[in-house]
Amino acid sequence: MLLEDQGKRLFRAHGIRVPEGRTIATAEQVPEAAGPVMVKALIPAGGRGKGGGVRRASGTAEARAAASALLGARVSGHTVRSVLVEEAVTVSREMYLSVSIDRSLGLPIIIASGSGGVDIELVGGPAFHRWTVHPFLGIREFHVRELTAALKLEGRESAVGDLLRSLWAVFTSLDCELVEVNPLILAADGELVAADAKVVINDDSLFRHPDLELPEPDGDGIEAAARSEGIVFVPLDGDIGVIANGAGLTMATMDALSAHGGRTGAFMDLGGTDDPARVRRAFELMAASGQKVVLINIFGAMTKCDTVAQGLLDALGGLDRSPATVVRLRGANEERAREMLLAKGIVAFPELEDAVREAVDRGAGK
Amino acid sequence: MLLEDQGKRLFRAHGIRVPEGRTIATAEQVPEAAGPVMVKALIPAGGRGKGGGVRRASGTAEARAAASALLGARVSGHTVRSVLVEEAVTVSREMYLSVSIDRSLGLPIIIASGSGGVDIELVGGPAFHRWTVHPFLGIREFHVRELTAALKLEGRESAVGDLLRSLWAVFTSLDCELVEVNPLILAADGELVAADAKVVINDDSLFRHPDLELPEPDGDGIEAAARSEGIVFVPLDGDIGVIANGAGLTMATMDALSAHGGRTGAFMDLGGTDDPARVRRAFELMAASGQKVVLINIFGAMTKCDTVAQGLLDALGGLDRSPATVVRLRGANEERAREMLLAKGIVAFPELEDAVREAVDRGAGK
Amino acid sequence: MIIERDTRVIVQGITGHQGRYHTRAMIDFGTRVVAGVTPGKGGELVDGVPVYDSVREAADEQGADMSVVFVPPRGAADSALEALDAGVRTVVIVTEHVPVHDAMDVIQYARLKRARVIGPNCPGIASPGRGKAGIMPNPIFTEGAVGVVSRSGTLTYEVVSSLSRAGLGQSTCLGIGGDPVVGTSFVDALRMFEDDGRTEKVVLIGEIGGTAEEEAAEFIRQKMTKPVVAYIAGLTAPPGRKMGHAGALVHRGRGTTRSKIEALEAAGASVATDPWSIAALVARAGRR
Amino acid sequence: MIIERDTRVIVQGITGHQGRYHTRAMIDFGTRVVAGVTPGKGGELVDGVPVYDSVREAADEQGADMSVVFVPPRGAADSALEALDAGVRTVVIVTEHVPVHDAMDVIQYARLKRARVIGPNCPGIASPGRGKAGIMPNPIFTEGAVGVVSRSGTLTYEVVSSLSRAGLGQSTCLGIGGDPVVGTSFVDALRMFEDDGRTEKVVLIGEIGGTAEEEAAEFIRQKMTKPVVAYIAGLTAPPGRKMGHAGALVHRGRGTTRSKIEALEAAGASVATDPWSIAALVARAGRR
Repeated sequence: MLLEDQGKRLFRAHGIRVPEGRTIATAEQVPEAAGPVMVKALIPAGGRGKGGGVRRASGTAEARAAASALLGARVSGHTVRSVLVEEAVTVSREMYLSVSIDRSLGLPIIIASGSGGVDIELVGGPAFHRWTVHPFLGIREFHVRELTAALKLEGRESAVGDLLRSLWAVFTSLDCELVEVNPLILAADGELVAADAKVVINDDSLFRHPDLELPEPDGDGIEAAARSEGIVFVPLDGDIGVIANGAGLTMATMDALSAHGGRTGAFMDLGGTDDPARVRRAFELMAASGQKVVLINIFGAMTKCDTVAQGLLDALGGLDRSPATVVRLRGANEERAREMLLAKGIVAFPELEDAVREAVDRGAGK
Repeated sequence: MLLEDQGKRLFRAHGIRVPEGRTIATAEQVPEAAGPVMVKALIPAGGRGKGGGVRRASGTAEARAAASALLGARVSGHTVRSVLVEEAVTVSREMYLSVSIDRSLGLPIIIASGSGGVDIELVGGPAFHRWTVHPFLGIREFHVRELTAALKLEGRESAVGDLLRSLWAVFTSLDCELVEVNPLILAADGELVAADAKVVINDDSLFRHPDLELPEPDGDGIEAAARSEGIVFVPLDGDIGVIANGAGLTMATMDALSAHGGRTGAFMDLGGTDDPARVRRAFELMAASGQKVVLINIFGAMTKCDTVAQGLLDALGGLDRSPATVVRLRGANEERAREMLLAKGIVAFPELEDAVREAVDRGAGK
Repeated sequence: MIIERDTRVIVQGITGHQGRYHTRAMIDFGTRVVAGVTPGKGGELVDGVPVYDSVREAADEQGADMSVVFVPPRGAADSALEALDAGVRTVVIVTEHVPVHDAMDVIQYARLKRARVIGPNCPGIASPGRGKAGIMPNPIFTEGAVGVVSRSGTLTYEVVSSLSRAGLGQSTCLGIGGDPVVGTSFVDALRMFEDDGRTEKVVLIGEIGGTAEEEAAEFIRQKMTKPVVAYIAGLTAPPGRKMGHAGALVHRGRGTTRSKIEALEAAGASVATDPWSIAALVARAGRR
Repeated sequence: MIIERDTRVIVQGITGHQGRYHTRAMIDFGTRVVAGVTPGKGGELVDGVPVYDSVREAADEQGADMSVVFVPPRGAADSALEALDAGVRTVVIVTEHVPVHDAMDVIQYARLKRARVIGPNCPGIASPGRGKAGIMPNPIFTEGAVGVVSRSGTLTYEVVSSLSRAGLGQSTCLGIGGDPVVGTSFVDALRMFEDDGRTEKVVLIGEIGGTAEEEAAEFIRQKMTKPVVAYIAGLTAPPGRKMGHAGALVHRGRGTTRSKIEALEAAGASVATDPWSIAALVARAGRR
């Protein structure tokens, strides 16, 4: 997800009107304001308004105070490193407009509402109009006509058309999952202004956009280190770290822990690998995250059980202190892996149920 | 169809290499040539080579002589008003490449051949490779790979890709029916050069390209006058002018004349009209084209028979001399039309067969 | 076939001159015209038919199985796409001079939506006693068992009219259009006629240009059991000139009348030499 | 279902590490792997399978009903489009991290070509005793009458493996992929299992994110006569975080495990609370 100021620069480059504004990193940088301004925390997350991340200031002094309060604060789980100070547009009416992807249909979808102040959780509800846009056709005149009517902007068809085509150009040229304008403002001067810009770019498409500077992901060092190795690590609030291969299997393991009274402390999807060094690194990261117990649940396919066993043994050999480790293995080279582990005193369970019970028992300190 | 120099300017604007050249209207304008040049008649027609419209000159003097010979001459049925003088590229190999529309499939099609000197009449024969390109997908990497192999240009995939994408851009952005490069030259310096450029733009799309200057159609004043009224007029070499409404009906009438020993002197498709003034104008144009007999065959639908009768009577009333006129009417308001004509001494036949026989008899001077 | 008594037809461009005229004629023919669409004219009535601003609204409120497009060339493709997008199953594009790249887009989008396009530049379809979507003149038709398919307009009326005079009524008459790229081909039409319980014999009216008639001949040879009478216009048309229809063009030696007639005769169709001999050949044609 | 003994399978990206490994495994499974494609490697052999420079060549020379794509993300969509363009009827995209806009293009082009895409980011399909297109491990399967469909990879192997240990063989196991937009949905798979003569019971393995399971529940309620046992992973996954799969994301309160389980139970499916209880539920499940 892009920060709002990045999104707005993109919008402006595509001919969409956005409020005049400046991005600043310290309260001293707040520019002199002639009139009321908005001071907005630049974080890669929605729901900032509810989280107190958007403030209105009547002049320069108020704006400085707001910037000061926001900079360095935590908003919606993110540390605010910069804020956007921009003109407060005189609003005639607020609307909602977005282009995203409808998963069920597998098609881009325009969602729009002519009434402002909508609760974003209700997108898709009766106050919203929806049109799929076929990727092979793009925006056509009939979409523009229908959107103009839905937004009750009769007579402004040409402005609506320009806006919609620009949003579509952003959506397709940047491989977006979401381009959202909330609110879209009909300004007192009769123009359409994008008062916010939420642009979510599809992670898998970033190779096509090497020049795009994405905001540093928040989150601790372990998450970032895991990400750099292509391993998915999600910290949770329990004490049993789960390492498994495959998203579904990892979640199923967490669910099973929970069903048996355990609490997962971290999700780690090892993915597919035939490299013991990678397994070792994964285990080291999990160990460093301070779990009481680590439950390893591997179903061997491309990833062989013995590869995992070797990586695990390498990791354990190199660690001074390691969490209690419960291993469950199934699949390719399962027997060999079990023998390797047993030689070092580790019992690998064949049944997930048994491993889960063992991990819960260990977590509970039994 | 664009003239070659227009096509080449388009190509150049899309990044396709074409020989350096200059368009001239008098032999004096032939530029000083350092080496051999090509002198090419600029006419909106193919087959110029066979018609003597393309000449090679070893230097300036020869080029002047060639330009002099071509300017004002008739080539492939067109008067040469300008010629293109351009560098003669040193050829390593000649190839063929085009993008057009396959009528049966209703899809764009790439046609290519790696061997030069191909007879264009054989396009589609075994020496040619063909790929449909879906308009919703456009050119993809797999097309480029396959075309590179077909043209035996292994190792030049990037140049082939650039060329193909550029031709596709011309084809789609200008609503073309045909974009043809024949020959496409692998120059001695290893680059791909479009030695010719044949660009045929879809007539029905010209409203989208108001800036495009199309070559004046050749043909006499009547053809042009008819065209400006939205009437299709095609001069033929017989003596019976056929006016009918609808392309199929007009052709069927011509065929029937021929089958009964007549010779059609002009094809005129009146199209649909409910305006007697337009009918009058059509008849006047036909009369002016010097036909011995005019056969009018109208099936009344949107175009009513009485509208046609009125237009015809208006025309006849205003002409000093008019060709023998045979009328056949069917359809809407047929009775009323027949009465109107009969009142002026004109018999309108109900059956096409009778009208055709009458026209043939009149044409033969019986 | 394609249009039945209960087919809900909408008219796009209903408030124009042509739209109004043919809406009246379609209603007179017995067609269930349920709505019209003209952006900005929503709320009006044309001959008692409610007008909407968009196909989506028309379809939501009245249902829309089929649309007839009378919108001028600049907007014709957009209108057809709008109809397809709103779920209309058959779109008849009457409009002449639709850009050929637009036609390709519309036809391919229809393919994607599993819908049918007839035209562009076509007179549409008429099934006497059931309904009509397009511009064919009502009086020429009588109910019967002859299926007619044609690339032409008035020539078709001529032939249908002579069939009716000869007592040979029609099951369905389908004008596929005179453009080089059309949504429904001769082969598509022949396949439907072959499967249609109401059709006993088929008349095919072709013309020079393209290879649609040759493909039709191949289909007749391989699949048709019902007799086919054909007529091909353009024997005397000069090569290299467009004869009124954009599609009627002999180009690089392909698409001549001669090749079409030969293919059709070889496939077992009776080929008429004059339009006025078609009815007699149809009357004589037996089951093959 | 989808793959049979005589299905001619080609492998795109056959000369890569994954391609070679799984070509061998597919052949061992009994699959008719007739050709491989890697541009520039035409003429080579991989495990006796001839390699071509393009799908068109491979299809011309060996026939190609189905393709398995192992090409990296940058080229995966192009390879899939190449296969569809060459007339391949089913394209299995194993590749992970395919850009979602590319996936939409490929799936829509398949729709246009009346072809099927499975994936992207999927383990493919295996029909024990007939053939396999993808990366599922051979040893877990036994021939039988349980159809398995899943968004997951290893979790599916886990379940199939436990079914086999319990003596419950499989008719077909289909991994539809973990991405938000995939070519074959749960509903598509359920429809095929319902119509498949070899399948008696169905196991559906879902996870958080999206509404594919809710739509599956609706289909089960309305159309399925065969018993369905379901399992949904992700009950304890935190909202707003992508859990490994791009599609496994609870967003704006939609796509929770709870809503999926409730929908499936209301539709009459048995829902397992642990992966290890699935086999027992399948054994007990009767015809509804």
